[in-house]
Amino acid sequence: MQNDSRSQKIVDIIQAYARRHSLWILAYGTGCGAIEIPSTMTSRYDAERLGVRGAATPRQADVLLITGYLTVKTLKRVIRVYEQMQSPKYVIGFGSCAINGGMYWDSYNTIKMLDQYIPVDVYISGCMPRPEAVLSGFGKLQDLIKAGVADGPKRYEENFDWYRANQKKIIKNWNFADYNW
Amino acid sequence: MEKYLDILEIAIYGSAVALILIGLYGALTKKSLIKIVLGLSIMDSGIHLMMIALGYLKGGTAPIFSKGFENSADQMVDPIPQALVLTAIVIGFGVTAVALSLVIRLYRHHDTLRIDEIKNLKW
Amino acid sequence: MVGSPVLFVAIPLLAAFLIPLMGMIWKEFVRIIPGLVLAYMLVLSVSLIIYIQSHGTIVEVISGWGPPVGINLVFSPFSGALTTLMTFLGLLVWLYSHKFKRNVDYEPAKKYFILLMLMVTGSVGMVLTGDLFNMFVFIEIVSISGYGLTSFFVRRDSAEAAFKFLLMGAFASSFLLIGIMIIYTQLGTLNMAEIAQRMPQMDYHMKVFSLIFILVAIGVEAETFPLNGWAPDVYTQAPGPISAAMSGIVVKAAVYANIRIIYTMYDLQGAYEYLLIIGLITFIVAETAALKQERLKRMLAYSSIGQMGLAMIAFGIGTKEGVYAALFLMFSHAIIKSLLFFSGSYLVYNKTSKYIKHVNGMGKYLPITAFLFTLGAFAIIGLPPFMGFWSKLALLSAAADSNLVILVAVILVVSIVEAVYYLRVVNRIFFFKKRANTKPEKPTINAMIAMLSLAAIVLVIGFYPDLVTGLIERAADDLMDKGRYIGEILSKN
Amino acid sequence: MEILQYIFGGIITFLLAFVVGMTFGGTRRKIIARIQNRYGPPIYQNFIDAFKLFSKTSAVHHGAMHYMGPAFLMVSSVVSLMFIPILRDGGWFPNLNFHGDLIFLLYMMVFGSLGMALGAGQTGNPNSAIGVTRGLAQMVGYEIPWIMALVAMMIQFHTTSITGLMDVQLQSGTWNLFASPFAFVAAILASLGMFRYAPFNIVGAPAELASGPASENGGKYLFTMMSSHSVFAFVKLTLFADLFLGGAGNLVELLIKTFLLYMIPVLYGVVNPRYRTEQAVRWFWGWPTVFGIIAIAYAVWST
Amino acid sequence: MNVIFLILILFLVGAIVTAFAGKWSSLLQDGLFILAVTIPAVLFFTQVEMNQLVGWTRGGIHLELGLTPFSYFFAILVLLLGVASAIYSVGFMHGKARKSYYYFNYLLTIMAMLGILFSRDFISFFVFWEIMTWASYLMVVMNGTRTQEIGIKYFVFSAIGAYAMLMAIVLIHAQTGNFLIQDFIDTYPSLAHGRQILIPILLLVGFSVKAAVMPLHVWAPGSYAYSPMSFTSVFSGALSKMGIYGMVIVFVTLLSHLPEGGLIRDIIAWMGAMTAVIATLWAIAQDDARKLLAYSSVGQLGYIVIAVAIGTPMAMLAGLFMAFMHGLFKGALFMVVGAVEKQTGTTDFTKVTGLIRKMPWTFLTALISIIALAGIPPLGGFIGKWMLYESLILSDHYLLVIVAFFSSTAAFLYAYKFLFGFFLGQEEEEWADVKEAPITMLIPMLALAVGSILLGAFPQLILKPINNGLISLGFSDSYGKLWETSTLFNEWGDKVVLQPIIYAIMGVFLTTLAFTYFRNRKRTRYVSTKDISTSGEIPLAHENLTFKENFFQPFLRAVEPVMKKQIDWYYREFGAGLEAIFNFTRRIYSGNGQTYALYAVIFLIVLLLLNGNLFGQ
Repeated sequence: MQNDSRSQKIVDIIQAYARRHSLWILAYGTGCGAIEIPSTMTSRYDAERLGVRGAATPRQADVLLITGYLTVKTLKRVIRVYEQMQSPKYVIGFGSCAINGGMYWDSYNTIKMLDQYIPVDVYISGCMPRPEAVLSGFGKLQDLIKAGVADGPKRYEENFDWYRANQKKIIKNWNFADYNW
Repeated sequence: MEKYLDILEIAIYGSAVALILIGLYGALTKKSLIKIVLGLSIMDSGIHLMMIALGYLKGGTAPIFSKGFENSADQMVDPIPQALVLTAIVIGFGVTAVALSLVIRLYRHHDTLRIDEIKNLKW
Repeated sequence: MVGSPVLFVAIPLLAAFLIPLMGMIWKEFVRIIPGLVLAYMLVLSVSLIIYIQSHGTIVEVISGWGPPVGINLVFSPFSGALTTLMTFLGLLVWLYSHKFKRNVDYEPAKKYFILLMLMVTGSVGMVLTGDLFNMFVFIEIVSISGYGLTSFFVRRDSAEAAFKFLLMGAFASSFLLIGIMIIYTQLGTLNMAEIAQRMPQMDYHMKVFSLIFILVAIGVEAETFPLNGWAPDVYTQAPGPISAAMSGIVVKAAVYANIRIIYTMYDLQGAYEYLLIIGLITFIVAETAALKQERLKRMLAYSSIGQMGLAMIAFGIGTKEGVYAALFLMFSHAIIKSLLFFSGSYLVYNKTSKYIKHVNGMGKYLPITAFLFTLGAFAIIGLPPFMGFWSKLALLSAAADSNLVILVAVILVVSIVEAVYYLRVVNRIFFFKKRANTKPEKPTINAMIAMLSLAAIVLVIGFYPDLVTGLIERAADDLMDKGRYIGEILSKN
Repeated sequence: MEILQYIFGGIITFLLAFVVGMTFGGTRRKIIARIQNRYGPPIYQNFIDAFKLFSKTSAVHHGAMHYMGPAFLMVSSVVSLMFIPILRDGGWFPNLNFHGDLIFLLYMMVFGSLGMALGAGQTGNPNSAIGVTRGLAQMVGYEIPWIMALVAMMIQFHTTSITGLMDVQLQSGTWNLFASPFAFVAAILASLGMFRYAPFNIVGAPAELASGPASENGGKYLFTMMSSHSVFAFVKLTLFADLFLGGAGNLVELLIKTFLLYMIPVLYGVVNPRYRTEQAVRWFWGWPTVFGIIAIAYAVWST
Repeated sequence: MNVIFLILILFLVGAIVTAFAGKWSSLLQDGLFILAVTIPAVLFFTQVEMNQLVGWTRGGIHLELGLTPFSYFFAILVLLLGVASAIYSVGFMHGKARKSYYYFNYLLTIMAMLGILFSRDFISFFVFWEIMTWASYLMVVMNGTRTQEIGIKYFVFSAIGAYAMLMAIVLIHAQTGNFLIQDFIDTYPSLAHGRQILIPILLLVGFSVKAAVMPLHVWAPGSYAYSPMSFTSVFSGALSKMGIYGMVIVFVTLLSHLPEGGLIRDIIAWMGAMTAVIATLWAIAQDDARKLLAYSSVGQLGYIVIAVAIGTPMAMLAGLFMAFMHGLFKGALFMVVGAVEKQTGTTDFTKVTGLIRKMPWTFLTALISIIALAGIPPLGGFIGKWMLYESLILSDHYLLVIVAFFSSTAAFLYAYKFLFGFFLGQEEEEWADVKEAPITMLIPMLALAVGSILLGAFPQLILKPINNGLISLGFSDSYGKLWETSTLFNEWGDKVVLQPIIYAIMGVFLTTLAFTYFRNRKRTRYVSTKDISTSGEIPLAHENLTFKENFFQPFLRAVEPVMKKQIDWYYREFGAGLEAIFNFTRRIYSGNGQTYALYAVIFLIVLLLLNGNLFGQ
């Protein structure tokens, strides 16, 4: 993307267009937010018209949806899933639990600040957010992609040590290999 | 005399056959080893008797060229059956002896003389 | 002429008497004399065979009484071939048992070798004699020595086997006597050639009766079907070499007698069919009975019976090819079955019960013996390129030439059964784990020589059957040519 | 020069197949959405997805076979495409189709699946292997009515060549759809399995097997798979059109015919749930095979 | 001494010498073994002249040996596989028990196969046939596992076949008076009709056993699976082809004179087809590589039998070509299994997974051979399959096409299972130390695989010898007709069109690769098979998630009705019944001496009663 040639620019534009109109989501349905995703896809809201579509595995997905609070246990899986996804990849934090712990703010084993562990692009507020809010969240993400600021993987790579330190602080029995960039 | 000889001949043949049948009966139905050996001997005797009888010529003489009988070769009884029977008797004697010795060993080994109990070897 | 056929009977008989006497001088004579005698007989028979090729059949007249009155011995190509085979096997049996069983010391060895000599005498006599009653005598000699040898081992069930043999043998001798008697009353002679000559004059029913009595009587020795109950027991209980001698020498002699009577003496066509049918039944029953045997020697015994059935079938075909095949079968069976008995008795050496399961894993401990047994098994199944194949081929070919397609099929089907039980044993020898309580026993050197020479014959004939086919062919010619037999003997008068 | 023409023609054919296949796929999504009373994605949505996948900047592989699996698939599709007569008279698509041989094509069509299956196998993902076994089983299922239909045609017209079959239709003036209707039914029923849409989508089996063989494939792998599936769909549809609908004289005709044929599995699919594997296999050995047998009997009878 | 004798004797002497050389030095033994195979092979290809007859006499029977063009084709296969597998054996048998035994039987088998091909009379044919049988039998039981079952089964079926053949041979002898094959072929048309039918059927039964045709095939899976793999590649690759060799001769020279010949051919073709289907289904159900390949061999032989039995010029070419191809790829596949067995100690799919990165060359061989097996273009397997289908269609055997195609499609299932089972799937800790097979094993494997590729591009290499052979048998010039009848071959006369096709495929393949993959090649990372998307869960090192149990269960459930009982079962029950009857009949020998005596007397009485009937004059 550092290439300034004209043809590269055109490619970039097309790429950005394609990326924002084809958001394959991997819904990490940890909390009550998981129930909102299906209704977002149903005929009333029809997220597919935006190019949003479910992906089966992390390898195929573009967007990781963290739909609710994360515990110590689930954080490990989320990290793994995030690391298995292929760049460019985006993370949407979903509901107040993902933002600051929400109603579990004082629980001993929930994660309060999601963006300390993985780079989050968009938070959707609400407890729970309605499908309309979810759609607007996707819209926001598209805007970010268009603006070229949805560069989660880059941030993650650059601040990898910090992220990993944070992650290891929470997860005591760390038993998987460091991500091999 | 003729009639007497006829009767004798029939009697000899009859007794030979009877002996053979008795021997067969004994050897085939009796369970005791001794009796079986006895039956075999009896059967042998019957056969020997029959052979002698077959070689017998009515009114014949012994098949020996002795004085006074130089030219009576056609008067003599046939010598060959007699020779055969002699041999056969000897053989029968040998067989019986072996049989009895075997019976002794069988008795030692199996503690019985019943042939239907001596069936270690079968099928 | 290097010797007379009389020697075949006289020398072993003499040896049998001499053995105890010489044994008093030096105990080893007991073991040595039989070997010398048998070796001499072998040399004699071979040289006689060579002699008769140029000079024709030898008819030896005993003590000056010419046929048909006196007793005569006939050394024809047929009987000569069998004599050679028998003396050769006798020699091997002697070699095998020369030092066999370390526990056999002087006394038992004396008995053993005396009886063995008598057995050889009787068998060779049966083959050579031209006189019916003389044949009876020889059969009895063989039988009595057979009873004795069967019951040789005291600790086994050998007495039981011997008694069964004796029972059957006694019946057989009675029947034989009756048969001979009928012939004598009808024809007034006992010389086989003359009987053959006069046979057409005989009353038909008498002819048939006499034939039936004689067939049943000799059938006992020849192991035909309903009369062979003794055979498995005897083979199982007799010492290994004696089993070999039984199947290789005695039974061969009996079959010879059977065949000589049917082919030469009688002119009944139905007798051939009798041979065919009874041979087939014998073959089928024996081979199927062998399938599920648990004891090795018993299995071999049934196999032996089956092979004799096969030989009878071949004789029953009645053509020259059939006779050729039958003789070839007898020859190969004698060699192979001896090999099997020899090696088999070492494979199950130490056990009195001699179960087949005791051969498990012996291939590792007794490699050569196991190999020889396998060779024998392969040969007797009829696998090329071993000897058994050529004889089986001759038989099948003879049957096919006579258009007996069904017979060929039946023989082949039953042969599969035969293959199965032999291969089961072979598999056990090589591929099963040795049972913990069996102890392998190395064969003695003389036994090994005997086995190896048999194996060599199996292989050599397998690769080069021409060594014997000429001989057998001449023997077959001789048997088929009834008129010449009669002529040669009666011309001695 | 001829070679260049072939290469150029091949490229044009490929582009055509790619575009048509992708568009048909988008249409299918749209149709499904409309049936579900949704607005649905645009028809060109598949192009966007493909391009996005193609422009992914990172990729992982589990080994050589995984790396090459999708390429096998692509090769299979392209080679099949090369052997299919696109138009009756060649025209713009002068490829190897004059050799067009049914048997060769049948084998060529499974080549890619096998390569893909190997790639899927190497990932070590159990879902992939399960999907592959299902796919292979289903393939054995639908091959029976399919080959029966083809054999029926071969009996009827004595040729194994696709061009031969097209010529026959051209000469007689009737489509094989009418000349051998049972074969057509059998082939169409088999095609339901070939397209792997519901109720026969047991291979990918969304929400059951993750996405089956494709579980570990993202980015360029998925792009390759997607495009070769599209090409493949076009190949199959063209084959059906050639065999049963008399081929096509020009592109418009081709598009209409293939679209109509495409609607059969699509519409059958949207109203059906998913079969289990053995049910699917048995289904193919039921009525479709009966039709196949009837087709053969009819063919034997009519010749 | 004639060179044919020399070759056979060299094998024989080689066998004996090799067997004993092991006493002194293992290395010497290996060297002698390879020499004992290669020297006769070289002699064969350089010295043996075609159609030269050597006569000799054994046991009063005139025998003849000689080489015909037809047997020359099979001899190529035998010697090719023989040499390849011999080199492989050296590596495979290294450090194993019974090496001398193995070498001895191996050389004998090769000798017997060559002998069969040299034989111009029935007796030497049969002799060599039986030597082959027992030598291979000894190989089957060599491992000592299930000998009483597998080995005996093999031998019994071989014996059924061999004895059927022997029966035919003696019947032939009864008709012609000698055993020469050519004489019989000449006199065959003048035989009585019953014999004309009976003799070919008996011969066909004999050959069908070795070719593992349906009701007589039950020996094959076990025997192929339990003999050492290095031998099985010859066993399945070349030895089974001896049955095909005989069948072709019977079909061409005998059945073509017979009005009923067509019917017999059809029956055999259908038997072959059923073999192909059933064996393929059973192959799918196997979890052991050896058994899978064994069943697969049976199935593949089924195709060959179909082709040969149909017997049109093209079908004949197809059948023999497939026979050769089957030798190549199945030989290579068995070698692959042997290599895996050697390196891991097991051949069970459920135990071994993920060897692809440990044994890449082995995998490559397996891949190429499997592609050839599945009949996927461009390898040689496809050409054979394709000729088969085309000839079936052209000769109006449409149902056979369907059956053959079905089993060919179903073959993909086991083909995939084979590749997946060993090489794909997750890489396990247990097999982390597995090394690639030694070079002596790799070279022959790869050579055979290259052969498969080569024949895909240049099938005429082997089609020409086949055609020469068929012409010498009195068959029409099929090779010439190939260009007239075929749609795939006939484009440019004598050149096979497949070559440009193959180049096209390769080109497309390479282009695709370059286009899609070169672009972001740098950014593609390798990740281990533990790093898979399993809902974020990470499989631990000792956890193996590979899907391997009940691999094709859904499919097997679908075809369950066909596979309820193996044919094997009927044979087993029949055999058990027979044994029970035999067990009963031997109770005739009751053990009671008196009973035996009673038998004698009863027998005598019966004979006396029957006298007039039995001994009627």
